[in-house]
Amino acid sequence: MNMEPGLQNPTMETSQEQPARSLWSDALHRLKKNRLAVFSFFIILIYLIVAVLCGAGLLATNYDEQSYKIDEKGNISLNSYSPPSFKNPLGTDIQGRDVLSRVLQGSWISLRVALTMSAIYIFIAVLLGAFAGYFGGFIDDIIQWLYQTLASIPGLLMLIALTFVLGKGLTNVAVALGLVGWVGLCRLMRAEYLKHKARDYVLAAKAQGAGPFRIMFKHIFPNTFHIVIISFSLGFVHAIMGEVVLTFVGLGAKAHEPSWGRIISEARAELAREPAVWWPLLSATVAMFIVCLAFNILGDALRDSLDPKLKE
Amino acid sequence: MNFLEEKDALCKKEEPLLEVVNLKTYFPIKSGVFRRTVGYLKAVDDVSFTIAAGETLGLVGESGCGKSTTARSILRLVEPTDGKIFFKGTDVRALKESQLRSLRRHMQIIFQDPYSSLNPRMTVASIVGEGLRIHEKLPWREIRERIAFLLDEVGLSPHHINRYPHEFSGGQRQRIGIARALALNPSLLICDEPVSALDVSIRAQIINLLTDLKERHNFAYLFISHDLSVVEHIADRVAVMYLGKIVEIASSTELYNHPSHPYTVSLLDAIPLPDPKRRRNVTPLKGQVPTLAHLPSGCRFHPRCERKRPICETHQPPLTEVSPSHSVLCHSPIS
Amino acid sequence: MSAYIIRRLLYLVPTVLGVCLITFLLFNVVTTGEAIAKQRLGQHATQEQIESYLKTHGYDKPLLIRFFINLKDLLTFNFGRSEVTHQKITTMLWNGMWPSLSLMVPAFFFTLFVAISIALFTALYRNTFLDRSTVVLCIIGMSVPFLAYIILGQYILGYKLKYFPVTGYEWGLGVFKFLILPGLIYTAASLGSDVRFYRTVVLDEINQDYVRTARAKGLSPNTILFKHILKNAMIPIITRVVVALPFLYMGSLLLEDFYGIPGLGAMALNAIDGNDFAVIKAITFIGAILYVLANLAGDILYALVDPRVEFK
Amino acid sequence: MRKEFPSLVAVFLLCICGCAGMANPYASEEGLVVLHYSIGQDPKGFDPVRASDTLSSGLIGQIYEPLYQYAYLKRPYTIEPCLADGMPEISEDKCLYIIRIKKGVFFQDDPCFVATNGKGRELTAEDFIYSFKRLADTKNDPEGYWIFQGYIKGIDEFYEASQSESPTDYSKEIEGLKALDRYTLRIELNKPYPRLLWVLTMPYTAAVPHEAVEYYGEEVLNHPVGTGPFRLARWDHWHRIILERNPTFREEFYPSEGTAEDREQGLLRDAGKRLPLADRVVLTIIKQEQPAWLYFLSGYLDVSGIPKDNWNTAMSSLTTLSPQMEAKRITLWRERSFSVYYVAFNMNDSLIGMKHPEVCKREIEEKRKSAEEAREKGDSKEAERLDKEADELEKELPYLPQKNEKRRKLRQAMSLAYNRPQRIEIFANGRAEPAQGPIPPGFNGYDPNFKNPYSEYDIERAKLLLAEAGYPEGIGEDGKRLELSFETTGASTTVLQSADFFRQEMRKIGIVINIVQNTWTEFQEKLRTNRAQTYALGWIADYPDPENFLQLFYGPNKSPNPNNANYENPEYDRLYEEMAALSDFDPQEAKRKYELCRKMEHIVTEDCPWIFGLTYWSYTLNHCWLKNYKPHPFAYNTYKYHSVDPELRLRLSQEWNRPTMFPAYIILGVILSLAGLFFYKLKKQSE
Repeated sequence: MNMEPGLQNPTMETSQEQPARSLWSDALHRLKKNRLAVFSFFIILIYLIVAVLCGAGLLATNYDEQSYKIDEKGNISLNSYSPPSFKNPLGTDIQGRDVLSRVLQGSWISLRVALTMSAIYIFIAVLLGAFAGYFGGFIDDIIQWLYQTLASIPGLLMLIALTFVLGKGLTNVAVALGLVGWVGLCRLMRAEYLKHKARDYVLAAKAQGAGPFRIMFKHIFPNTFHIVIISFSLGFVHAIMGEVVLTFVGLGAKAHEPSWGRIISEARAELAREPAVWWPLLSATVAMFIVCLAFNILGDALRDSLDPKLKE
Repeated sequence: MNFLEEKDALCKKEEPLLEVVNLKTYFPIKSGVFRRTVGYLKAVDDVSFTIAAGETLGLVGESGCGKSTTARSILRLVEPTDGKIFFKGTDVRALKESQLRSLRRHMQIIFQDPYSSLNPRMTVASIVGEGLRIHEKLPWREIRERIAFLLDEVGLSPHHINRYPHEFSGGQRQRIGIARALALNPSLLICDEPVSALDVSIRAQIINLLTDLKERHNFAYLFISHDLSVVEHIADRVAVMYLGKIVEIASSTELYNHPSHPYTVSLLDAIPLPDPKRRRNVTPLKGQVPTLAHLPSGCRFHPRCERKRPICETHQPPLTEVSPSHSVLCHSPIS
Repeated sequence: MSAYIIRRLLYLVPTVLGVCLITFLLFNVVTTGEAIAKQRLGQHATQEQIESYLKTHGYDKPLLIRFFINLKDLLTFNFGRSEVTHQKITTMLWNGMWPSLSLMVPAFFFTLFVAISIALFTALYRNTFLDRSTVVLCIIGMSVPFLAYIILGQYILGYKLKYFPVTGYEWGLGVFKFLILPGLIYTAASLGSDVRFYRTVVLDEINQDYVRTARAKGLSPNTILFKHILKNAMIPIITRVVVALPFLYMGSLLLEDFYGIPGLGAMALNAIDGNDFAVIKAITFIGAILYVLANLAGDILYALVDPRVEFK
Repeated sequence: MRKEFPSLVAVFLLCICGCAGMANPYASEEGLVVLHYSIGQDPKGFDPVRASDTLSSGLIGQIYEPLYQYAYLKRPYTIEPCLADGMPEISEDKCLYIIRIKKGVFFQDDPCFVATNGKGRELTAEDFIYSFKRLADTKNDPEGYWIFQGYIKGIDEFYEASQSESPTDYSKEIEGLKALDRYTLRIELNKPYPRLLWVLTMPYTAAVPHEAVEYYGEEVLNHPVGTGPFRLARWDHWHRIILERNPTFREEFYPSEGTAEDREQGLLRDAGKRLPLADRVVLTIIKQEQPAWLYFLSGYLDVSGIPKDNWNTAMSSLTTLSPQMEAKRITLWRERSFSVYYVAFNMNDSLIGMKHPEVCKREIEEKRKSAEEAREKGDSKEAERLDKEADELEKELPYLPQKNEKRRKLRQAMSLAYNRPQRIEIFANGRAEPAQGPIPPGFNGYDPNFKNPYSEYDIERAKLLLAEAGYPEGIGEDGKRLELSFETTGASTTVLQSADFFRQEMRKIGIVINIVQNTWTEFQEKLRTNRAQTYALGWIADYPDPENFLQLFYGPNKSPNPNNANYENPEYDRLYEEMAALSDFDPQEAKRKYELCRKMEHIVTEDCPWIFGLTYWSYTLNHCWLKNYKPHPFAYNTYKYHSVDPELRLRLSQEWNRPTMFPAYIILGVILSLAGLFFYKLKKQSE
């Protein structure tokens, strides 16, 4: 009975129970087994690298340069709408610019939009969700009211109204997307905080004298972080697709910005040309499709491995 | 009791470390269009007791009788509805949030479930060092040393300092929980069923650890358990709870030898005897435990009581002292 | 139950007020009375004219009073006249409502029907090649941008194969042929995420104990599939339907624009083009109200379908 | 459920099969002569006072009628009476017009004629006075008041009076407008107005019965009540407008005079027939060019332009139709459109603008004067501010000529860098030519010998001029690159692509263009408030008088009036004032007028407030069943002359629209086999 505490052998107990793996390493383990997800991850990685390289001006720098062609008579004219060839693997647009370079540049634009939007909506959602879930009561009522109201207003009209306040352009569209898009995540975060605030470890932290902010962000937040990760990966898809729609409506990318939305909006008339100019539409759609597919697969895999309960 | 006072200089004369007077914790039940409160769930209903410095009080009762709520109410992790709590003479309920936080370092709690009570996303160091970081603005190196020392004290290797809870077994986790509670060097430790979630083989180790610690640091314990046999070892005095009320409170030896409340008797009867050949004439408790939302009238135990009299159904029994420091809440205590 | 419905109705009040408040704020921040006056009075407006306009339209009053006037106008559906077309907005909304409904309601329910059929199909063939390829197809379908569906659908089915009119509308029964193509496009675009969702729902139900019991009892798979599983899957389906409503609005916007359907969506886009704030405000408000009501209906339906819902 | 499943599949199958021949968007219309046209927008309404855009005018003109109209077939454009009975009697000083009105012209039947139980009332001279007053009533937000402003005696007083808060008093007389009797209208002018007859053909001046306005109030824009050949039968917003033959339309006959060419084209075949020839006009609103083009190709529309992206389908060269079109027996109308497309510089802008020293002096004087007035009123603060502004202008004055010179060179450089041939190729498929000046080729007053020295594409010269302007390689004295903002007029693909192209053009000489995307309304607001730096616009002639183009540079017409570039040059203004009083009808005057036009053209091309861009050719395609179609750039009431052969149309359009069925069968097969698999599995499981 009077064993010296320091002499106790800790491994003795360990051997009796199988230690559970941590959520993250477990998730990673499961993710690694999902080859498709790993593949998607690398695809996304490639997109990100391309985007950053384009943003840094190291790749596809000729996206804004007109090219010319010389006909038999020696007349020089714009190389507009030239179909895919060795020189321009994805053809050229109306001004003779290389579609491949423009599509690559589009990834940089999409990345910017998605990151800005995600940063804003995650910040708002986490903050408000934490407050609503943790404090409850009056604060919860107000925040719930706010997001219920916001969710009722048709998203696109809300975006339009916001872009009228903020002004047009991609950055503002991203900000507006962020300001509108936080409701879903906020709901999830609120539910998580409600669940976690009754857990013993929170009570323990309270008993240790931790203040509410410390508990909310140092103790509970890491436990809800996987939800943020999943929402982030699926949010990317929303941002990329949102940019297309808003650009089409005339609020997004400016005339000279080679965003995917811009390319797809212009494709509408080009497709009906005779002979059909299909390459800008196809390139932008495929570029977008691949990255959205990768994000969807990865997001799915993340959801399965991080939070099997959150399947929706 | 006198020798306890001498030991703890912090404690004022004649004043217990913790005094709980008429503590009530109700949870409202809401219903209808406007979500009006239509009733209360009386989890803790008029509970009073004291704990002296260095003393161990065992609090025993079936699950759902309000033991944990009592513990949490004392720390104000759950907001009590009424009553007074004095810790070292300060009225805990009158404190503001910030004052409460600094008071809490003197009262610590160990939870039942070693899994949910440790944050899975924090390392052992940050779990154990949390209190130190909040209350003592020490450099990180010193905190680390203290954490290593604490881990050593609860029987864990200081090498574990950067590991995460999932890398430990249940018993080890409970040790981490204990280390966390010890970190601030409290004078009262509330142990909320600290061993009931553990394997029987590990229970003894943890209880021994707690006893050792008490001897070394002279803590007072509020030791909560649903099992009288666990408390027998460690407690100086024992209180038995039934449906939110303390039905019997007495020193450990007195209670085990002369139980006065029929409920205590049946709890004692339920303890399995180490010798399988010996048999007690057991009269098992009949009936279901009523829910806290629909309490029976009169004595709360009467629907299950063998010694029921008509008065039991209508009148609440008074707290009667059957012998010095042995009180019972019964119309006809067993003498 | 009635208490639940009454309480649910009472919850409408703060939400509707919130919607009013947000639209009011947005449209009073977005445009000043002066800008509207200038638009309304034309090029030769003098300062006095503008002031008299502001006065007659109540822009000289303090913000709070204006809010209450605005609130009264909104709640009595008094939206005034469009600033661009000078038409009565209530009439515009009424005229625009029918085309929108005739497009989206059948399309939505057709999609629901198809998606659930496919979900049941995959449930029958679960873990076979057919099931897996359906899931992959779903994710692929989800990753194609909506605009690409519209452009390609119109191009191939309308222009090239000549199955449907490319654009247009008709009042009365003749409308049928105009709605098929946009309806099919809507179905194609939303099938991916819908099937994936309903498949999960159906599989969740299939794995429940009661299904095993039913099977053990010897009930035919038909009965199990249609009577038991579908009935129990109703709750997530209703939730999904309600959640999908705002998307419905957004989807119809582009569809109506491309297919020349004179509904609310096309009206919204025209209003955006013309900076017609009065119309945007009215559509936003009506959209929000419809969403709130749909949510209410969903909740009540939920309570009717599921005896387990506690009316807390 | 199991039983219903196959039947549902069957329904779906039927749907797919039913698609054959479903592409025809119209319901059957047996025996009627129906014109099928398309418009790109929902019109703003049917109120003549707001007929400022060609779209609304083109519809209002079919329902409401003005006093005069253009002769449909005659070229050059001549005016003939419409509701007027003969040409006006004009006094010696050209300030008095006596116009007789046709007798026995009735308004269409409408419930607004309460007194006659809905029967249309006879038109009188008073109706015109009333309608002109409406045009001068600010309460109606009139958009065409400028046509009378300053010309008709007393109308400006009426206009100003209508700005008061009380309802406009229509009983108040305008001195220059009198009805001598029931059918005689007397118009008295302040000064000669040689364009009055042109103006009296515009829908702004059409006769509106006061009963309609009183009965419908603001809703009159949805309930037109006119004397014209058609009446509004149905208006489904953003979808379709149906005009119907007005049964009470007066007797009017198809013209029998025309050129030999007209005869050859069969335009005189219906000579002498009573108008309107068509029973109904169906105008489908199709926003996008592509579907409209496709509708035309399918034979569902009778007339179409050629969208730029479909040029190759339609044409094999600039003047010949493609074999595909020939096979469809489509005919082409190719003529000049009287329009100029340009990039304007805001002359008020501090980077690219100019201020004539004389104008500056005048401004200083004005400022001093109003400062004086303010001081008298006791508003010393205001006076101080004005004085300060005047001081600043005075300080600037000596440097102005030099500054103007530099700015002018900058604008000229940009004009030289504007790549007109390239634009014509990629945005117009070659159907345009570089504009030399404000007056388009073929228009009255156009000088074919005039060459704008800055209309050529010459990068080297542009760079040279740019350096002289103080921006060598586009970099200014402060070391910063010249940045200009370019406002778009909308967000359509073509507008944006063209803006982007402008950015590329200017980049070649080192100027950075920031494109600002606007909606049309936003853009107009920016013009009105002078916030646009550069922008691209076009001007389409309202009437065949060069004044219509030259007024765009007249100082007093500055924003918010049509001179949106805010150009002001006292010399030009003096020439304009002289020119504007001269008529095209008098050969003597016309000669002097065109001389003046030439001088003015030289001034503006040298000052370069616009980059004179392109003037277009307009291409119109007709189906073989459309009869009597002849484009007219100014007339708004031409539907009454048009006719079709409905049987031919029906036969051909059916022939052209056979769907390709095999992909549908493949899809159907896949669906059916999947459904089969489903039921097979179900059946197998239940066994």
